Amino acid sequence: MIKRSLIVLLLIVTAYILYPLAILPPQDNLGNAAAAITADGVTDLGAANLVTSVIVSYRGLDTLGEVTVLFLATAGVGFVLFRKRKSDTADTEVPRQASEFLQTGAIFLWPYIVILGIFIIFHGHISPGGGFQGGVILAMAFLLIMLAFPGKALPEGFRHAMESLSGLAYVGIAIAGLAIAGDFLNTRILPTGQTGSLISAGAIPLISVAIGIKVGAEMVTILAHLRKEEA
Amino acid sequence: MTLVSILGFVLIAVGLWGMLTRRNLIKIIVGFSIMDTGVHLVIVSLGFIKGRTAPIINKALSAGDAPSRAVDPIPSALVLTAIVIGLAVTALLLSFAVRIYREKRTLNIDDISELKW
Amino acid sequence: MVNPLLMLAVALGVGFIFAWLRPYAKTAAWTLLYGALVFGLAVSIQWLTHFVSGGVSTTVLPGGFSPPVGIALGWGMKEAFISSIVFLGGLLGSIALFKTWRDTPSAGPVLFLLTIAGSIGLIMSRDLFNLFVFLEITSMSTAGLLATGRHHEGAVSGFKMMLVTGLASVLFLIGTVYLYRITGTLAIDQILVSPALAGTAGFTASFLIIAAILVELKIWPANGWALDVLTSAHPVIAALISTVHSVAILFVFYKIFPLLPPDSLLIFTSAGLMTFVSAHLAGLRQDNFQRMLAYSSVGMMGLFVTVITWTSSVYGHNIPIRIESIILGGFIITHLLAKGGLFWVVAHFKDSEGNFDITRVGSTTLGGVIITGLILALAGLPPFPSFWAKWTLIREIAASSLPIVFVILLGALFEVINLFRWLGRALEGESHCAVHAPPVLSGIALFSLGGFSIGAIFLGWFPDFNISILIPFSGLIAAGLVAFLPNRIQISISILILGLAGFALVPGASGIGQAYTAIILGSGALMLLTKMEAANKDKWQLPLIVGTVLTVAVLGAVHTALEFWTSWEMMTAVSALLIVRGKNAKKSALMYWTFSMAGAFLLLAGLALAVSATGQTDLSKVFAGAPSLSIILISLGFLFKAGVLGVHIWVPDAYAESEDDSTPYIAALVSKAPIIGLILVFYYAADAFIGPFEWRVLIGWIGVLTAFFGALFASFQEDVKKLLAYSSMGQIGYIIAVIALGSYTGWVAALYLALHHILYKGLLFITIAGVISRTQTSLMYKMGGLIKRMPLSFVAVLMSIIAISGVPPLPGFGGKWMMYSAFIEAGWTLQAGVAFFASGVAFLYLYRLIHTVFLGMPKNEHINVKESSIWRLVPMYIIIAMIMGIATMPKLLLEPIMNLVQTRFPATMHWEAANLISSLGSWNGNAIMMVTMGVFMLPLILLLFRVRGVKRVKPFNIVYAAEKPERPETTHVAHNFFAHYRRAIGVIALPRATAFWRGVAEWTDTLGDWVRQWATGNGQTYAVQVLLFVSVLYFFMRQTAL
Amino acid sequence: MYIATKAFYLFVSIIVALVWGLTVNGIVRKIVARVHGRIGPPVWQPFIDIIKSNAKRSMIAHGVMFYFGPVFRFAGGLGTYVFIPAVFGSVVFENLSFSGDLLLVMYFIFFGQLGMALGAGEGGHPASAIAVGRGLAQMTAFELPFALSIISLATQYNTLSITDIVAAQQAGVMSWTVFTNPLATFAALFALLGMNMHSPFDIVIAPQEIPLGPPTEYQGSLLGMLHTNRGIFVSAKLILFMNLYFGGALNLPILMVKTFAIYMLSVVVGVAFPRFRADQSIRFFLGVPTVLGILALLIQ
Amino acid sequence: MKSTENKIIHPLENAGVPEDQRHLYCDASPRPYPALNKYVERFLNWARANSLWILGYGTGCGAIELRPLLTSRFDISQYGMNPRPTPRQSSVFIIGGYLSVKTLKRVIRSYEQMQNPKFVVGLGSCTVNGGMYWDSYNTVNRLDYYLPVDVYVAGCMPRPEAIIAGFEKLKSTIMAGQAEGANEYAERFDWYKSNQKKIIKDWDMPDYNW
Repeated sequence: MIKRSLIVLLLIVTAYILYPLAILPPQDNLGNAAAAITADGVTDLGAANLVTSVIVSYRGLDTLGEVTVLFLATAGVGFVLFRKRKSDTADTEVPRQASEFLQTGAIFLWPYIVILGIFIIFHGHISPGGGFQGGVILAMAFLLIMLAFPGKALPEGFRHAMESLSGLAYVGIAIAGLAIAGDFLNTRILPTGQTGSLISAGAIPLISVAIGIKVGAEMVTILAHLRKEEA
Repeated sequence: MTLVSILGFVLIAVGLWGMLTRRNLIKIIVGFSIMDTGVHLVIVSLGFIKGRTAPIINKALSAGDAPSRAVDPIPSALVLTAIVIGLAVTALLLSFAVRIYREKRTLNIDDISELKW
Repeated sequence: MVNPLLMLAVALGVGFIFAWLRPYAKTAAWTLLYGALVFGLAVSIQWLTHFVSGGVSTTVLPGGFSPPVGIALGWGMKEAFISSIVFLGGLLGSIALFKTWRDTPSAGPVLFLLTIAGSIGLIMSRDLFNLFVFLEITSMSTAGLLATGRHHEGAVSGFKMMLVTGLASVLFLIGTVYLYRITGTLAIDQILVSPALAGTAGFTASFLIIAAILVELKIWPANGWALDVLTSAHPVIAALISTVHSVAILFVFYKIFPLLPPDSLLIFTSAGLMTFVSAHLAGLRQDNFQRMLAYSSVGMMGLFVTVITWTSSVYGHNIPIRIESIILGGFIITHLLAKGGLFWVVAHFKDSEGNFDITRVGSTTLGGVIITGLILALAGLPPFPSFWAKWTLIREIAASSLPIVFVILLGALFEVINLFRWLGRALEGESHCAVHAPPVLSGIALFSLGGFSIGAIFLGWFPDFNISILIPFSGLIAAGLVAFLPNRIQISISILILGLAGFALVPGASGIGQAYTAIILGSGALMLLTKMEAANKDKWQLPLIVGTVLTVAVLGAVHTALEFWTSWEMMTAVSALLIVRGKNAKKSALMYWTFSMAGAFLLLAGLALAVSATGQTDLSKVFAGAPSLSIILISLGFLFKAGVLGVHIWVPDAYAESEDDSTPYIAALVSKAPIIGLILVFYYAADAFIGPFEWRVLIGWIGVLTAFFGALFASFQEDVKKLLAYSSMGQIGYIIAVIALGSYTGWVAALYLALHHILYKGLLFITIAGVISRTQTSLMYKMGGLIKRMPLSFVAVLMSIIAISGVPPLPGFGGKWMMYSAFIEAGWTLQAGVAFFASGVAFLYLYRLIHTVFLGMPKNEHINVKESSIWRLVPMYIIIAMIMGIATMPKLLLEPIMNLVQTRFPATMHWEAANLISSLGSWNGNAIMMVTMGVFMLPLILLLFRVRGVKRVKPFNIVYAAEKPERPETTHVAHNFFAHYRRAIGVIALPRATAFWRGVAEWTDTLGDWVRQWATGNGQTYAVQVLLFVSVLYFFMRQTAL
Repeated sequence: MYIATKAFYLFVSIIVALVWGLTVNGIVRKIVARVHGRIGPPVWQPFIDIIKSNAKRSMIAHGVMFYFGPVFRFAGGLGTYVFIPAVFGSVVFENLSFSGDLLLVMYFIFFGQLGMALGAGEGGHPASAIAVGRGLAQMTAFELPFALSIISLATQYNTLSITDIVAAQQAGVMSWTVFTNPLATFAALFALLGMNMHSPFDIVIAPQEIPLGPPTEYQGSLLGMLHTNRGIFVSAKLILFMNLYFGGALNLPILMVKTFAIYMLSVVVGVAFPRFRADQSIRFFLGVPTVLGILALLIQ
Repeated sequence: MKSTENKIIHPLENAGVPEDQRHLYCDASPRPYPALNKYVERFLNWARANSLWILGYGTGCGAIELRPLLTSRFDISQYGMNPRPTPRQSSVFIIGGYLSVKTLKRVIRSYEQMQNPKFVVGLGSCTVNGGMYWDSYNTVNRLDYYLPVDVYVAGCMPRPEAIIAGFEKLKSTIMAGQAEGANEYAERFDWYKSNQKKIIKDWDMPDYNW
């Protein structure tokens, strides 16, 4: 009871601390950074989606870190849940079959979801979307399969290769930026092209692709790890 | 102060309450997630300017108009990163919970305090 | 120059592909892994040398956009230094982990590498949100790493860690976005200059960020999670978290704390201090070494926060680079290598069940040396970097805030007590433990630590330090290196080392110091002869003895305050190690260590205060201009070390429990260190010690009371070594009292008494050590009648007790005569009375000593006891010859002493032929010797006429009320010899000081226990604590900021 | 030549002191006997006792230190005496007082006691050790008021030289220390009671309990030497007190009168009081006499 | 004189003491000490006679008669006599009455610990012939079988005046140089010892108590 009251008290105090922030009036003008980006973003990078510009290029290092975090989560989950197989019984146990609705639906929906994912990845720089969003959608496609057909999954080796190589590709593009344009993660190593067209915005689409593959592969891996535990 | 930010702060409070009072590890993680979502809402709310549009240059928004008509793109970018990170943290927390349950057959946080003093 | 971001990129890239590559190309994968670390290290060091040689800091802009739109990464000397540290720690850690990694999943090394990469990001990034990302990278990767080593505790603590850091990161995130909202940028440098920061919202947002970082920095009381993490993690991982990760976060703190107004710095300083003290206080109660290290790590973080915020509050943003690099650099290097080294030691010696027994570490000599070095390095002892850091830090802080100095020193005291306790346990392993391979990696760490330090000295970072002060250290090592040679060669070499040191040190010294150094070295060499007797079982003993003698001797050859402090610390450490080598000496060595360190810290505080107040480095000038308070502190430090009444309780145990062969050095030589210290202080400190009250008088009273109680306690001892220990305490008391007189006669008496104390206390301990080695007991009532078996030893003891008691004609009388003359001259008549009483009481223990050991009834078990070996007898009789020589011609000795003292005080005594005339009376040592001989010979000759009729009878031929004695044990009056005296005035000899200090210890212990129970082990509670910490901190901050 | 003369003077001085000391002993025994209502031994009985002891044909010794004990003791008595100037202004009785001052005398007293204690210790008799323990303990106690008194004197006269102290008291009876510094004098006289080991402070040699204490194993010539020492040591102590507190002596008769009078003090106390236990006597000396001594220091 | 000095004195067996304690006891036999030059000896005997220090052994009833001697009624201190608490320093041993076997042992030990010359005075009939205890199973009848006695003071009990007379007798004997009991004891040591051991069955002392 004391603990509860303490927590209530602490929440009130926290609210008190946060109060000066919460009452800030909504802004009606862009801050320095936002103003500069909205003004020069298109000319700088050639990407129509300024949010993607920010994600991939202006604050590309954040994103590299973000990808790393996701990768870490994958590795961490695998590492935490790792156990030496005691016997093969766990593997030979036949998992419960999913319902027919799910199975049929999955087979039906799977290609569309994949296509949607790829679309979102590739159009991240010109419309809402991007590597993360698309990657997650891709992962959902495979999740659907995993739910519908327990025991079937993307081959582990393939997933690993995707994870590693896409990550390497991201780093490689970043280093290429350093080598070619003199700045790490500089996306202007390729021509910016016509804003709004698919092939534009320098290396942003390439990075989006790398991110998309990586995110997709990692989400699948995390899910695979967690699912394995059920058995 | 916008409705979204208020909602965000309420979620933070709710999540915090869940995190600090629930005994079940999974519920704690859920609390964390709620709190995280609240933070994301707050972040998003900060970038929003009433009457403006998304910062995507297309037919609706020309490049020249962007500074005066687009909302702040940066919080959107930040929130994306924050969401992914939140997801990663949640995943890791869940895997710890799984591991703890596997080895101790309990999900009660009071039962896993043998490392003390 | 390589772009520093490449380090990060390479690490990330290798991290991404390692797991995939490993099954296909094992060697390539490992090469890449280690290559990435080596690459990073090389790049960092390259940049570091670039910056050290004058390179300008740069800013790295990934993507090519500068703030506010892009992210700016800073890259300068500090960053390069920290990143070198990070890569070095990572490299060493990964080497230590290689064996574990070989048969576990690839995630381990990957997470490890990414922790390093994340830390580099933390170090470089100057963008708030970017910092958030890297914070998450490091905390996720470390949390994942906790699963290394298959143990569910890792998962539990990982959960706690994620919970708390998750909460902290939410705070951080809210603060970050609101700062963005307020200032329109995320770049720290731009936020700092933004006017919007000043408002309430700016303050709150900044506060949230910094509070989050403080939580990540493990600031008390929000650090329970960190303790659990560091306890449960694989030790190497714990080292990684505690060093690399923490240092990186510390650097984040360093970057962002200016967000809050400067007035709040004191709050940070206090929080840091509280962490420092509470961690070490709680550490006192640990019986798990790794958890103790965890507390130590947490404490270190507190100290870092203190140092950073405090220097900033003093110097603003222009902290002198040398101070910053010595203090922070020194501590960080030590933290990395010493604490890391200790964690690696744990990893190295853990058995398959995960149990760690610290005694295994000491099972080999090398292992013992390594853990000793590491612990000494961590404790801030010379020659390790933390020593210089400590000195500089305290000196700097003393200039402005003495209370902080005391708090820091209190925490440091807890820390060193703690560390030494574990060291004692580790060293026990030598005797009863199977041999385990020494931890080579930690040894390398230790070696490089020493290297850093020596390098800094050679670089001239300490202009007030002469490298010759480290001679004892090299002597110790040299003597250690020859430890495998046959005993006698080894001892000859040791004596040679002492001689060489004498050649190196003595000419550089001057005045009293010179004489002191020469005398200490000479008597040390003389005493070393006794060790020729038998081969040494303990390989440590001889080097430590050489080290002890040298460190004590070097005190006379110092010129600057820093040099003095250095040699003092070396002396403390080496003598403590010498004591801990005793069979059951763990506890007493700890007590010695505790009191010595307490004294040393008082000394440090005083010296630091004096140095900063005078702005001088030269010892003479420092003391001359020192404020009264510093003189008081310094002399208090010396009094602690001297074991005066009140703090004497370490004396008997330390002497009694140390090896019999080591005791003479401690009793005769180490006890002189505070004496020379006091003399130096009062020599140079003109009249500063007459402050608001007569400090001298107080010391004088302490001195005589020490003399009295020392003698009284000695009278009630059953253990011969304890008796001698209390006797030493008493003799030191006299010397202190006469030094405090601050007069010509007093000082001549002090030097004379000190010299004699060396001679006869050395003689006594050598002799008694011989007796103990023959009789195999140190309890006096178990001896008796040994005069028949060991007549030469008897004569030696007889000589020394006559000398101690001050009975003419031996030279002790001269000392007493000058002492009383000095007291009466100065008008200290009551003190003279107490001193006289003390010297009367001294007769009690002296008689008891010689009676119960040598006279009375011999015991059956000692029937075949032999005289001490020739190697003992020779030094004994050399000393006796010296005593007799001084007795006959005191002028030879006194004239130089008087000339020395004359440089400070106008002479009040003079010679008329062999007659020493004081203002009160005269003393003719020569004549007294002759007269005594004469009056002794007269009756002797008379009696010799009758010697023919004398029948020599046996011990039991006594009149025993017409009975025959039953057994020697029941006939020998020895146990509780002065029962009647105890009954008369024993009430004042009750062990009150012991009770007092025991009370202090128990209360401290209880407090520590209470503090450590704060860490309940419940992750949720930790989260509540974090919130509580943030709330409380907020209200303190508000007070100052708004 | 100087040395030979000095040696001769010294010899005379010692013989006089010895004879006087033993005679005083004899007189006191006679007086005590008369107080008891007895006839008492002849005055010269101490001399006969010494001759008789030396006339013992056989002797035993427990060891070298046992044998040296009386030598130390006697040397201590002799030394104490020769460092004190016996008669003020006399060449013959100046002794060897140039060797040192009051402190030397105070410490030389210990010389004999220490040696005796060692010899007694080697004797191995438990009673000896017990008695030595008591003696030393009691000594620490009575030396304290004595030392305080001496320190008081040293500050009063600003010297530690006995000759100078005596010289300072030559201005008439009222310049004696006993009148100029009565507190110090009384403190010292209390101490003298202890030093003389007369009742009530004779627990050390309690004959019935611990047969004579330290000398219990001594016999024959060794005992004779101890008895001889008693003569010279008593003289030395009394002369010291006379010099310090009672104006010294200008010639031998005055010396005899004064020393006899001082000795009578402890005799009177001795026949009037029963014996203290060791702890009682220690507490006694640390009580009133010490307070007197401290007052003597503080009042100056 | 020379002959007695050079006489080889065989070490004593000391069979009565436990083996591990024998090294604690002197194992030499006593030896007689010859008188010095006649005139010197006469002077010394005068001193001995006028400084008789008494070791009182008061287990018998005779001891009660010693008290008046020491106090003001008779005051033997006027004759130079004095009680001493230890045999080492005493020269005359007063046996205050009958001796049981048990006390005889102590008497012998004390006597042997006195230094030469030493004298023994037997008080009362019991020391002469056993007196009223002549047929007791546990008392000694004749003291001089076991110790050389210089003077007997007969009576049961002898009055203090008689004891003083006995001392006067002793004094004249000493002055005459005839009180050589100590030497006699040494010379006839074996005889005395065998007599003593005959009576004392549990002989647990060294054969000669130095």
